[in-house]
Amino acid sequence: MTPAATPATTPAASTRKAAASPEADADAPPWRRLGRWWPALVLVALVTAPFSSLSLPGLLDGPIGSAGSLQLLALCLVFGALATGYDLLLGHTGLLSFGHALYFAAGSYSTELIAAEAGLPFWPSAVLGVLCGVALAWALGSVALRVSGIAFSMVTLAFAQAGSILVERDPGGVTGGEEGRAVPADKLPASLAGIDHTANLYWIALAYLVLTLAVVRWAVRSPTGRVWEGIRDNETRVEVLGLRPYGFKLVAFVVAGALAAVGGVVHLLLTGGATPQTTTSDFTLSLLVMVVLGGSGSRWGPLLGGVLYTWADHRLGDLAGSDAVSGLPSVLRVPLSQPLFLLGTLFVVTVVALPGGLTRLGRRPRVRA
Amino acid sequence: MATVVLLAATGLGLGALYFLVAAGLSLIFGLMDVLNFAHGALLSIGAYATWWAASGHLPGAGSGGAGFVLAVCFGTAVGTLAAVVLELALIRPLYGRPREQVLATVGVGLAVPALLSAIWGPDARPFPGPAALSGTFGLLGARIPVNRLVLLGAAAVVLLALRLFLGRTRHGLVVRAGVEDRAMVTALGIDVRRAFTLVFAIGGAAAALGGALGGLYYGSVDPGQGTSLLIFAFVVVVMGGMGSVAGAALAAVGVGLVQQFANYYTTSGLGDLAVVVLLAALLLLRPRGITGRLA
Amino acid sequence: MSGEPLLAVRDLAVVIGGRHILHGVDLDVAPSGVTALLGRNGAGKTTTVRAVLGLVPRTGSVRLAGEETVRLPTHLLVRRGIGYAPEDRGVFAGLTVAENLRLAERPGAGEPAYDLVHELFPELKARARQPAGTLSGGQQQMVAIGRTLLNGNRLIIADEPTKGLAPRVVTEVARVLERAARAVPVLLVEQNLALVRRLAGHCAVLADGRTVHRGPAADLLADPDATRRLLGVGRRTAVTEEHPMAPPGPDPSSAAQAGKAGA
Amino acid sequence: GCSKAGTAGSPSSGGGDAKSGAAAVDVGLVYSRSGPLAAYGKQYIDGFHAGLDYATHGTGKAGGHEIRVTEQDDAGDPAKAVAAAKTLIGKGTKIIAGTTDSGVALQLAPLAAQNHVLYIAGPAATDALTGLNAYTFRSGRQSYQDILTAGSLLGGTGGKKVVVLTQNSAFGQANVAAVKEVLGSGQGATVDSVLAPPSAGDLTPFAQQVKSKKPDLVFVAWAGASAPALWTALDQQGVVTSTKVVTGLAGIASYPLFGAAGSKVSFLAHYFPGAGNNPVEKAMLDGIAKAGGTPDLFSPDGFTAAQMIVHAVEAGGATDPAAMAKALEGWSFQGPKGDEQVRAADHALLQPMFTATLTGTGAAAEPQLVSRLPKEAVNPPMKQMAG
Amino acid sequence: MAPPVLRLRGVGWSVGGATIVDEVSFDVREGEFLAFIGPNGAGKTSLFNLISGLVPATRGSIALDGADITAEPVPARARRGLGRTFQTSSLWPQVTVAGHVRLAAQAAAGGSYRIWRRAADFREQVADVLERTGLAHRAHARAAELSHGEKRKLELAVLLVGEPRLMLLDEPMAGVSAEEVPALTALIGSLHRDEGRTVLMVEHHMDVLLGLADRLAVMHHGTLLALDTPQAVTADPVVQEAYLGEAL
Ligand SMILES: Nc1ncnc2c1ncn2[C@@H]1O[C@H](COP(=O)(O)OP(=O)(O)OP(=O)(O)O)[C@@H](O)[C@H]1O
Ligand SMILES: Nc1ncnc2c1ncn2[C@@H]1O[C@H](COP(=O)(O)OP(=O)(O)OP(=O)(O)O)[C@@H](O)[C@H]1O
Ligand SMILES: [Mg+2]
Ligand SMILES: [Mg+2]
Repeated sequence: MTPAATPATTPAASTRKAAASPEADADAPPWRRLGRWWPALVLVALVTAPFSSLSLPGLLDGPIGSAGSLQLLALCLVFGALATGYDLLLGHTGLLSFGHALYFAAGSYSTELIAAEAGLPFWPSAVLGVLCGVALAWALGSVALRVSGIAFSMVTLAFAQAGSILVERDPGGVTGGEEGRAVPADKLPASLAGIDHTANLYWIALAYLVLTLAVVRWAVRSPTGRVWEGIRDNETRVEVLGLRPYGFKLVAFVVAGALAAVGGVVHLLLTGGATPQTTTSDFTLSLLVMVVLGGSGSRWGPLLGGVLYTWADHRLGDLAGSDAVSGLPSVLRVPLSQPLFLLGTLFVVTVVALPGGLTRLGRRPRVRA
Repeated sequence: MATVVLLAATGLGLGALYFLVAAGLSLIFGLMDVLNFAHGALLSIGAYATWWAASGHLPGAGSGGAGFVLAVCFGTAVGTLAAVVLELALIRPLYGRPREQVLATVGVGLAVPALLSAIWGPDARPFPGPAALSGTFGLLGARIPVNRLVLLGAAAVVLLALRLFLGRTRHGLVVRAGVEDRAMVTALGIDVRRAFTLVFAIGGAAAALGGALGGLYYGSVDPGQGTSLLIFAFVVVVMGGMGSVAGAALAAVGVGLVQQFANYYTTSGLGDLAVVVLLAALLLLRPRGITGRLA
Repeated sequence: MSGEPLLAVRDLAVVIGGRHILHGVDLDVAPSGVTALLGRNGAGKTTTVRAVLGLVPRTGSVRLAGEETVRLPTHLLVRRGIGYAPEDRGVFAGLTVAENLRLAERPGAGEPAYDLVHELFPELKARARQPAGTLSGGQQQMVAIGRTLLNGNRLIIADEPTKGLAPRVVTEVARVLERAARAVPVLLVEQNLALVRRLAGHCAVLADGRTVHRGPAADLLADPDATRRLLGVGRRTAVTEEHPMAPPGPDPSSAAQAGKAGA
Repeated sequence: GCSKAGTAGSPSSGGGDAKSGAAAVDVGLVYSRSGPLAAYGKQYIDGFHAGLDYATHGTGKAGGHEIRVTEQDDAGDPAKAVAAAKTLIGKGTKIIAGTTDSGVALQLAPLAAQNHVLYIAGPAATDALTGLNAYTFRSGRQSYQDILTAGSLLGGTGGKKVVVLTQNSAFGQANVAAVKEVLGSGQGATVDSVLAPPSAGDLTPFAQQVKSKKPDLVFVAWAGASAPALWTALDQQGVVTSTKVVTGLAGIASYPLFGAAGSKVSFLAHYFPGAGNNPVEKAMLDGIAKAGGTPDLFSPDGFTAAQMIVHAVEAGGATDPAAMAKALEGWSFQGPKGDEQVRAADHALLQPMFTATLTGTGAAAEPQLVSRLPKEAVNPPMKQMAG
Repeated sequence: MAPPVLRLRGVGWSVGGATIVDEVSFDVREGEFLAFIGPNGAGKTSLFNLISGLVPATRGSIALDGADITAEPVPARARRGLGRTFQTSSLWPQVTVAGHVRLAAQAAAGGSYRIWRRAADFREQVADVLERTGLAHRAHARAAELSHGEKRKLELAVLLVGEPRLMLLDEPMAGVSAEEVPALTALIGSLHRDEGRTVLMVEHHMDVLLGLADRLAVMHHGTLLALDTPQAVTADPVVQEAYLGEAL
């Protein structure tokens, strides 16, 4: 045995250089490097969208800058952001929560309630509403995270279901039951009420998206983000390093819950009301669908999935009711006239044909090369 | 007294229905690790097929006697077939990617009710059943619907059949091993795909039977029926301990009784709330469910 | 090599996720005795074995007793009489020991030889009802080897079967393999050269996904220069200075693939 | 080209497209073409087209203005409805009609007020819509009218015991409240209620509970798929034979769902084909049949909406929703159900109601008219107009 | 005299009616290298599980630096400077090799819940450890893509970067190619000899142990059969019979 003065180096290390080295980026052609700026370009395009009178027939009903299109775009952005936040749990921490809808709904219901019943102005109500959502996420998360795996999923489902039932039962008339609650017109800031101000709503939605992307990206690259990754893959191993997974998971849960609560407030603004549909586990399920559609665990996947899903959800109804469909023979027409059928089928096809979601599409060829 | 008897008897009936729905789910979940969100869809397919046959579309089938039995068999067969198709088309290509498998079933769970409602309309359709089953019988002063007995009987048969299947055949073993490490099972010379398909088919058959008898229970079929039963089936499966069929039976009875009594005795009918609270509490105290099988 | 090889692997190539792992492996398993597959960590031994069994997508030719099997699904190939003890042992953690063994039974292929397995590893009989996941590392290894011996296989493939076994048990396993190899040819992946020396008739050495040497095991192990060059053992000082495996050795069998090298 | 934020595509106000003073009027219909209430949506839209045809005398024009109808699917989802409405309003639509779902209607109404467009709600029955704002009207009945009709079936409720059997939801609670107000404080009955959870699978115990209260009248307000289970339970537990049971008659598809209980129950009816028995109804039935549809429960809601829109345009002009609203307030007309009136104070739609029995079972079940209550007999309580 | 780094007194663990570890008592001095041998299933890994807290001791007490840690959870013990590797590789399949080491380095630097901070870089530390364990060329491969031997080395690298004072190594050499065994042996030896770390190691490679261990512990049926110098232990006929058997 040699004296161990020099660190023992295995011979392979020095001679064999890994084929796929990440430094390859450095000597990439200039357009590649420019390609890295595309998010900024997209952002500029999104910010200026309300000024555009460009028409995208088929994609949008009316010019981009029209109220209806902006409303739809804003909804797409909100759900893109919501899915991105949800993926913090699903893709980055490996927590499959079936109760994310609850925090979204908490944000929108409590904001509406505080504004309408306590009579506070809208923005303070919104802050309080988000705090309510955060508190709820904290409280329920700290209980649910005592178990893990499918048991965690089921406990979150149970909580969400309980929340949904409570909202439906309309205790003391506060939730409005299945009719939900509409924001009284006088409670909205004047700059947000009315169709002429849809662009402002749109910008709020965009700001929410940017906020979510920033928070998620930051969080994932933070020290905590690394721990999340570890927890996702093997929790015990994280403990052995001296870290308590519980706390980290709770942070993920609360951050995602807070983002959802903010989303709830934006949604409240956009639709003018809080609706019980947003409390159901179906709603969480649709978040799940969005995330997977785009690609769980990737940076842009959930956003893409959320945008596409929401767009399809709104526009497939038009397709289903269009003349093109009504002219078809009944074997085709009957199923095609159901937007949910189209959506479900689309989703199944994506899951089966595009493992890893839509964002994998672009990456595929590189793997083959 | 009569009220308690009535509640207990109908609670048992409800438990039997839950078990019928949960049995297949539990089997598939326990063996294949797939939380099958399309289970509700299979249920609805079974229910609609039975309804279609029993309302005179299938020669020989009808709403009474042997005709009704034939209709139920037909519905179960159609549901089984649907399960096989589902497995071959969606689950099989996604082996080794459990999350995607679950999501594919979510998609099916969305699409099938929409399709049913496109074909037969979103409204409930009356479900033809034998007149003999529509009456009641007296028990300690309570008038208990006869069809609850049918449900209890069917649940017992399904429980027995599943236990035999799991205890007496190798398939259960193969599938459980296959979920852990598919490659290794094939490397032992076993065609694991066939076993998976078989298990899925059995789960589908149980779902379809549950759907057919659920139609009898509710007196109608509608596209959303399966999906709305699904959530309680989940509760039952999870409470029963992740795929233990006997555990599911126990949990189903518990859930049925708790729900029925809580619905009646709490002022605002908190039965379903009681059930989900029970689920949460149980999981927090015993994360592995009543029977404590591995999660 | 005496007689037709039982298993003849030619030009086996494997690409996973865009990464070329095997570039062209040639390998013959003699119709009797033990054939050893050697090479340093990451050389591709396990991948070779898995590719032979069809557990990873592969190209090339794999002939079992003259029959081409590259297109055969794994379970059918295995049913032709292959017992496989994988590197990570492949025990089903959630199943009991008895269930693990029961899975290896092959209906219609004769009585399973439980007597043999229990005689070799009495532990397994005593622990029949214990979940295999709670077995000690060595006990799991016994399950894995036991499963290959249960059926009258024509070929046993063992990937580092003695890893993690106590010395005494290693000796025992060596004896088992020796005994088994009298009846059934064995393809053995092994790091324990003492064991190779004792058991193996022939051997093949892999490096960087290629066969770099084939020949009688005794010859290789008797030649200190060759063992140092091919396996990196022998005089320690030499190892750190000069990479023993690149460029691919001048082995005639690998000349055929020379043109296909590189990604 | 660019434009001011958020205004792209909206017609330039005071623009030159008003050719010869008879520009087309855009009417947006937001209703459930798909989703859980799609069947009601279909009835509504069929009725609307028949009504438009009738009210414009087949010309499709009101006061010289062509009525251009755009249909949007809300799938029963308020978010979609709001998006659809914003699209329509953004395109310059001044009149919006539709929605079956009360939740959706309640979200659309504030939107209409904010943007000063006329909104005529569809079959959504919630009383909350009445008097909600100056731009919101309704073309269907509201829960109070149902309950007043039920009260009439009791023949004087004073001192009698009424039990409301319903679901524990906003819909059910509203019904209980309405019964308490109308039959309890209004007519001196003692009102009790049995609330079943909306998702309850087994309703036998609730039937039992109702029976044990020994009521003189049971008012059943039930929505959703569990109706057959409910009626089976009520029949099996002998409720329908031991007391008078009243419930609302829903669409044709629901007739068979009452099973054996159907013939023992008294029905109050918003509408069923043949109930109106007047020329307008005949026009509606013919119109729907000609277009290949089937007249049903909510056909009049669509039909009346069209009548109201045509009147609003004829009397209030094509551009100013406030004037249109003014024109509708207090308007009396002959609708498919009979004499109807838009109450000026709170925009309630006063209309006749019906009572009926069901004969035959299964597919042969059919309602028989028992009585026709004029609109005065079922006047909903007046509400203060908000905002 | 300073208390021993690790002290076990009458430690036992039973599960499902079977006693897996029984009445184990020993002390480990600062800087000592204690090796464990014993037949398969003797309870060596179980003993490591007890010390690192993965399973709770059902009897007896465990003390680290004089502090009783018998009831402490795993992370708390790790924060006291106790690190281990696993016999069956237990890694994060989707995380890269470098990512593993980075996370371990970060954990050793003290965990934090702050999410608004960029992860501090441990670049040099990571590069150094990868170099030492011979994994530098695989730094960007995900753990799932590693060969068995590479995984063993990664286990070791994750442990090393945390610089724990007390290291539990569970068969670090199993599956490492013959060529690399000497290098790894030297590495582990240097930890002990040059850096003064306390090491407990289970290994079936006797030739490796004989060069490294100060003392050799023999486990059998859950009990400590012998604890002495390597020479004395290997000479023991009982050990030879029960464990070593005849040489190959
Ligand atoms: N699924 C995979 N994806 C990517 N690379 C892989 C995969 N499996 C193996 N490899 C790589 O292929 C090479 C060969 O691996 P293999 O497991 O065959 O080596 P081995 O010779 O068995 O090594 P060891 O002695 O360590 O077991 C290694 O570099 C490994 O990292
Ligand atoms: N959860 C459990 N239930 C039952 N028996 C168990 C459990 N965990 C471990 N055992 C048993 O305890 C014994 C000790 O196992 P352990 O893993 O500690 O052995 P080991 O000495 O590390 O052996 P090896 O050298 O083979 O790794 C084994 O016989 C094992 O089967
Ligand atoms: Mg290997
Ligand atoms: Mg061990």
